[in-house]
Amino acid sequence: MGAWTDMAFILVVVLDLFLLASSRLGAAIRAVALQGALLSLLALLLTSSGHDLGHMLAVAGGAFFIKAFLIPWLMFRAIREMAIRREMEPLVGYVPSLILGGLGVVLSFALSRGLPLPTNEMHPFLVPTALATVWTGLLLVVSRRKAVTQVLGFLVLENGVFIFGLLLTDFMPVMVEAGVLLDLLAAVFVMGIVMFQINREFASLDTDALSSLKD
Amino acid sequence: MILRALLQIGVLLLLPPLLLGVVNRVKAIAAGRKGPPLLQLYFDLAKLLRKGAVYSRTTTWVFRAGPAVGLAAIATAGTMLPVAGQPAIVSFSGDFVLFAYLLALARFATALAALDTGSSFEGMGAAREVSFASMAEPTLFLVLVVMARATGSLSLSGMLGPALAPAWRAAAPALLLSAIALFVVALAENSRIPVDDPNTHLELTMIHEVMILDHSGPDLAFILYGASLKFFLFGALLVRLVADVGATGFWSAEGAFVLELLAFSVLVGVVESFMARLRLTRVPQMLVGASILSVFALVLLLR
Amino acid sequence: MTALLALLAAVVATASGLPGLLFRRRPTLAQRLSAGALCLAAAIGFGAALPVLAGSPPSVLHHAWGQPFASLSIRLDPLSAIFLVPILAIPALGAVYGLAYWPQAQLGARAIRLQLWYGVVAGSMALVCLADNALLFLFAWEVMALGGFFLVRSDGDRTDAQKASWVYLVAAHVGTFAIFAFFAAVGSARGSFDFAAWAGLRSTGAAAGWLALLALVGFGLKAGLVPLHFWLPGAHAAAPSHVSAVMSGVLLKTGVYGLFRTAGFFEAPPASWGIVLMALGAASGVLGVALALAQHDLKRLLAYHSVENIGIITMGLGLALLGRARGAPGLVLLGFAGAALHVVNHALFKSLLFLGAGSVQHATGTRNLEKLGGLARAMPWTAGLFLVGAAAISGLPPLNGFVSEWFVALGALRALELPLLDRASFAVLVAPVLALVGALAAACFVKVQGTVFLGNPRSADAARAHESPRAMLLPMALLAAACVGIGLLPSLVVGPLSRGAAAWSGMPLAELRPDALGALDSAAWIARVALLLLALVGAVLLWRRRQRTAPDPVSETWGCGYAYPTARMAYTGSSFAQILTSGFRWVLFPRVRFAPPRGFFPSSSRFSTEPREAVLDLALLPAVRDYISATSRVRHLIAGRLHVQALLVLATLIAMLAWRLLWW
Amino acid sequence: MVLFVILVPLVLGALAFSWPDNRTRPGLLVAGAGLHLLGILSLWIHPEGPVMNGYLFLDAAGKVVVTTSSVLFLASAVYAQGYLRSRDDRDNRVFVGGLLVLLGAMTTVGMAQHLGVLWVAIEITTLATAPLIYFNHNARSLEAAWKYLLVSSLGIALALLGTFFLALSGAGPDGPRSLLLADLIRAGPALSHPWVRAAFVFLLVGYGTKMGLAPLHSWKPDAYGEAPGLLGALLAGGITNFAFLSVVRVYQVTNAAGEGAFARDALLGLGLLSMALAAVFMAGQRDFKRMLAYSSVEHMGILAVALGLSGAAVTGAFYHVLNNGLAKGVLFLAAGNIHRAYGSKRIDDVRGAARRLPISGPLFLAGFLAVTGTPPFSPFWSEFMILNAAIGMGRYWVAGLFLLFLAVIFIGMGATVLHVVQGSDVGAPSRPGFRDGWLTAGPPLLLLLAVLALGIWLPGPLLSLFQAAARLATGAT
Repeated sequence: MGAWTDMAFILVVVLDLFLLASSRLGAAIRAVALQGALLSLLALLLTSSGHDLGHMLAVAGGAFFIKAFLIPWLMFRAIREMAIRREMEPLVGYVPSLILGGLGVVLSFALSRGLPLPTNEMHPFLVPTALATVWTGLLLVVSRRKAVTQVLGFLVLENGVFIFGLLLTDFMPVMVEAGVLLDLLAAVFVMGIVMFQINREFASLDTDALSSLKD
Repeated sequence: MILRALLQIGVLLLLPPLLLGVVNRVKAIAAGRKGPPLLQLYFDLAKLLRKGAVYSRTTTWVFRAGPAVGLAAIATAGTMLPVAGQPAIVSFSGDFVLFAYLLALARFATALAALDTGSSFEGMGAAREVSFASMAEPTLFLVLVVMARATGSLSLSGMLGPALAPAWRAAAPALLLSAIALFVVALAENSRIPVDDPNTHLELTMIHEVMILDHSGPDLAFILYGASLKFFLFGALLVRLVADVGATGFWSAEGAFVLELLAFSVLVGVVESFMARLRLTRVPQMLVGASILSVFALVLLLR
Repeated sequence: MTALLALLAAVVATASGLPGLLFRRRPTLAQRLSAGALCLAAAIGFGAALPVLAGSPPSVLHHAWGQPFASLSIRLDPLSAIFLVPILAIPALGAVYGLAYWPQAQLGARAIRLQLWYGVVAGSMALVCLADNALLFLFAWEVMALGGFFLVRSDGDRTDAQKASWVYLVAAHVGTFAIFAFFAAVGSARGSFDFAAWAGLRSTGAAAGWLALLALVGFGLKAGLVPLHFWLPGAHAAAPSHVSAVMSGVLLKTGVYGLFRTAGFFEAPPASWGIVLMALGAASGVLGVALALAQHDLKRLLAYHSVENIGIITMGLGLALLGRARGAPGLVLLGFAGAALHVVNHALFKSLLFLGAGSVQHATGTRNLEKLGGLARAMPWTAGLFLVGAAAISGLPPLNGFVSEWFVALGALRALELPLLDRASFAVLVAPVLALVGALAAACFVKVQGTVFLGNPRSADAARAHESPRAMLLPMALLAAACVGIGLLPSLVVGPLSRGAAAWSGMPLAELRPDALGALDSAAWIARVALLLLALVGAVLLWRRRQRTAPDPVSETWGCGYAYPTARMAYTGSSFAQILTSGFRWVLFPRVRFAPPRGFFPSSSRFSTEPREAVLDLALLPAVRDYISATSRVRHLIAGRLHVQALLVLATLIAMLAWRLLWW
Repeated sequence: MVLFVILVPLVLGALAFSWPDNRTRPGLLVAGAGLHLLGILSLWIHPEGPVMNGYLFLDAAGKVVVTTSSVLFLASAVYAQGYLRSRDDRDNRVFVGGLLVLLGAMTTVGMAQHLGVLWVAIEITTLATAPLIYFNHNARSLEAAWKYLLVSSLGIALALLGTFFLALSGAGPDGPRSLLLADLIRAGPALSHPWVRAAFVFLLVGYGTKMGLAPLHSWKPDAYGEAPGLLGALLAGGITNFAFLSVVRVYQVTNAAGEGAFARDALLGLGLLSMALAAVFMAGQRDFKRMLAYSSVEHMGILAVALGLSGAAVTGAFYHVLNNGLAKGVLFLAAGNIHRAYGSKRIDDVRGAARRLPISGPLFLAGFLAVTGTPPFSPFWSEFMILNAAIGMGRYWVAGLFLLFLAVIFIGMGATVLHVVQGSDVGAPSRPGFRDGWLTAGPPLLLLLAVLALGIWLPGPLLSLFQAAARLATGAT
């Protein structure tokens, strides 16, 4: 049981690094989907006897549906409909971003030692994984050129936040939790729509084309 | 008392033309000529006053008023000057400011009258007159300030009165410096050599003379008389400052005063005959030099 | 009671523009009404001010106000009263002048707008002098500045008006910020924003120095002290002439009033402040008149003379401060009297001159000195009245300008009575500086009067000139009469001035009395001499008339043998001033264009000089241009780059984390 | 009534999406705005306690912001009638609906006492705004919307993380284990300090992005530049104010937890930086709508500085929230009219607006004077209060920089505004058929009159409200 949880966490981090390194868009999306799936799994794994199982099942199910299924599907559809080139086209090369990501992982594990967790029953890997994932997401947003990849980065960021949210499942009201998921959905959804529009207005989905607004 | 006042006014009004006569005579002698009679200016004035005047079509009432205002202003200034030991007719604390500004008023009037003719020559003369005067004005003030500091009085009568002798004992160098500065100012203000040549005949080089080219008859008489009066005022100022022989009796003081004035005229005449006129561009330097001199004198007293 | 009257006057003045808006149908009537309202305001204001000047105790009015820290507190003391008189009188006369100069019947909306803002400016100026609460003061102050901005833009299609008004607004706003800070500092130190609570500020220590500096910058900008005068010439030249009269005559004075008030707050200001003010005043006086000498534009020239006169006023204020520092009542009285009286005098003759300039522009359509000339025959009244103003501003007796300058000069000489070896006694140098300024001013106005009104017309426009309508002459005549009146009866003003000095300096009147009596005596003498002068002039002229038998023969001007002198041969204004301007080349930075005659038979050659505003054109504007080009470079780094924008967010986060979080 | 003012706009919004007729649909805006304002007024008259077990409550701080934006929204709604009439070509279903949803979400932000609810509401405002920016359906507006969405989503994600941190800080055995403002403040020092600090940093960056504090402001020029004028007004005078309110909430907790000093320094730094950047970017700005964006950055900076100074300055800050909201309304609506009348917002094309639009042109100028703190307009007073507080507590450098930036901004902004307003408009490009109507020029005029009235007389109740809000924010009793 504990071993599975450790494995899941480690896998999430590995996926972060993979995302930073991967040059193929499709692969990256699948990786994000897999990460989403892992998160919903974690949500279940971390439920101790303390909470009501129904709620956790709902959260995990919702997370799985959105993160592992719906959003990846949207993005694949976007790529297909707009014939986007399948490369990531990084502004920062793979090796440097990989190094930065690794650095982030190390730092987050080191830092989270220092962070005094008020709730002791939580899993030791949780906070560092969350931080590392957030960091990876930010890196992706900043360092990748295409709009799609920036959405990817944003998703990873949201994943990190979600992981962190797992810390609070026991005392955070349901409403907020639902709101979180709903907002993530909405955010990405609107982004998707916007992306279709971008495609209609501009030839490619390259956000560098989105630089006509200057002073 | 009344008599003395009348006498002072008499000296003030009658003596000045003589001084210019003396100057000219000295120059003539120095040049080996016989020269005009000492009273020549009196004759000129009398003649001009009897003549009529010719006016240019360009001119307005300003041109006619100019000489009158000029003369009146200078004469009024004269009432503040202590002629001999006794205080002047008009004397109050700060009167010397009025004295200087009255002379400025005379200049203002004459210069405007000159511009009223619309002639380039007169414009030129007016320009030079006011420019050089505005450089001489601070010097005059500085000299007066020095005297005020030395004598501790703020009225001309006080400055040039009995307090002067002790002041000379106390602060001779400062007073001497300012006397020199005052002499320079006197030459400039009365348009004498080396600043201006009163009897040159080339308009382009004139200052004061060219301003009054268009005046004729009584107007010219007013101007000439005013000029001599001004010469008298500066002379009196200077001689009271430097040569205050502590003569006590009224008549003796009066007499000494007249003699000193004549001596001043002789001095001017000598200077005129043995110096050349400066180039116009050099004149400012001389005037600024004089004011620096007087500033130095003031600093000597203040430090 | 009197305070209430004064407030009423301010309100009436503020509202005076409304008739123009209400009765668009009957423009002439409307404009008459608004001018009448301003005159009424002036009358009420006099009714309030004169008793206070005559010695009745200062009157206070206090009322709560919704705004934080602020209160509607009005206080009318001799100092306020001295300023209130011209501040209400000049706009009234200007409005009468405007009836013919800026008629609503022809200009319509532009005139209506002008009248609205004109009233607002007049009212807010009055309120500035009455305010007894810092925020009320600031409020009125800024409204006044704003109104001035709109007045300068009265014909806003002219680019020079646009530029000038903008520079003016910026200067006013920056100055307000300095005052802003000053008031906030004092107010929070004193815990109250009522001026009543501000008396006796400590004037020692660095803090006091900073406060004084703030006030000096803030009010000096409004007053136009060198080098803060850069906004002034443009604004005053661009505005319509009766507006220029108000701005130059009284709007600047609010800055002086601010300096007075502020200096009044501090108890025993150090001598150094007085020295600084005198130095600034001397610089403003000399440079102002030097810059004026070089101008070709009549109104710009007059504007620079405002700088000069503000310099004279500041010198007087400096003397008074020095007197307070040294406890010398003579300095306080004469310095204050000179400064305050010059405030009034300058308001009188400068407005007179600006109105005259307006008439000239009205008659010829130009302000360029080189195109004017010979107007005295076409418009004798204007010429005569202008001449009075010119003589007055040159400080010549028997006019008012001389009286105030005489006070200042005498005050400077009283510095000699300071104990020996007191450095402050060098303040006596103010006197020769004053002489220099006066002489230069006289030279400058000989030039103006000569080139504008005397000689022959230099252009067809000048030849077509015509006398101004009565509505324009009347205000000028009144102003001229006031100039002569003060010049002939200086004794009248000594009493109010000494009361003002006492109220301002906090010295008991008894302590000032001996010097006041001395000044009174001298003033009486000045009056006698002035009368003597007039009598002599009259006598000479009379004699002249009586001994003239036949009408004088008339001919051409003697051209030294040349029979047909033309206006093109006459001495121009710039050549008239050349000797002096060449002496001040180091401050004028003139732009000289010179095409010398070439060849044996030179065809055409031209020479022209154009004075430049050193501070504005050579320092400020280039600096602004560089700043803009630099910032646009920075802007292009960020604009339009999404990654950079995201990176900024990330960087901020990391920076703040690194700042605090890493070491707890 | 609390729920009423939240639900009415949402319901009407839903109605708008299903409303068939394009011409009559904008009417819903006025209806929603009017009812909303009425509701707020009734809340003024009969204050109500917390509802939904304490999640929603209109406290003093909220009241200031909600009232401001309610007035502003009403003005914009009236303006929208004229505006959308002139844009008949476009389907305004999303626009009207989005605006109403926005109003509902904003009101929720103003009333939320629970940080989770607060965050949700903020997120909704973002989502509702994005399509509105895209109203013009052209490349530029799309780019603007995209940037707005991405940057503010980043911010919002960080804010959520911060909210979690805050929750975690109270998760200790003796902690409140709740995100209710009251509980957190009551717990105060018991909260775990490192987490509170972390939370403050993340929340400040997150909500600061919504506020548009420099250097998180980068979305503003694009969004304000491309969005319709009335949306600009709502962004600059409404949403950003609510973001500031959220920062205030966070500050309340941080301060109660004893981390106030750190928070104040951070706010002061960001605030001054914002004013500085505004000063830098304002100069030589060729596009008058983007210029307004930088002005908004400046004023958010002023608010941050005031909160960072704390003490009396915060009263000024809440006063400034009101003034800035109204003045920004004037500016953006007038700017929108000018933009419509010239078909351009480059100052190279636009000049003589005072001639062509006899109301909107002068309004633009007056709005500029108002927003730069010139009497007799009310921002003068709030800015003076803040400055006075700074000097009163001896922060001379802050005061000096504050004044310096204000001066530079005045110059930079004024040059642009005057260039637009003055002169003659001959030769400037024109779009026939648009001139000042009461529907388009009336609302900004009324807003300006409101600013003027506040500048001349501030009603006592308002002042006491500001003071109460300040006490709330600074935790003073």
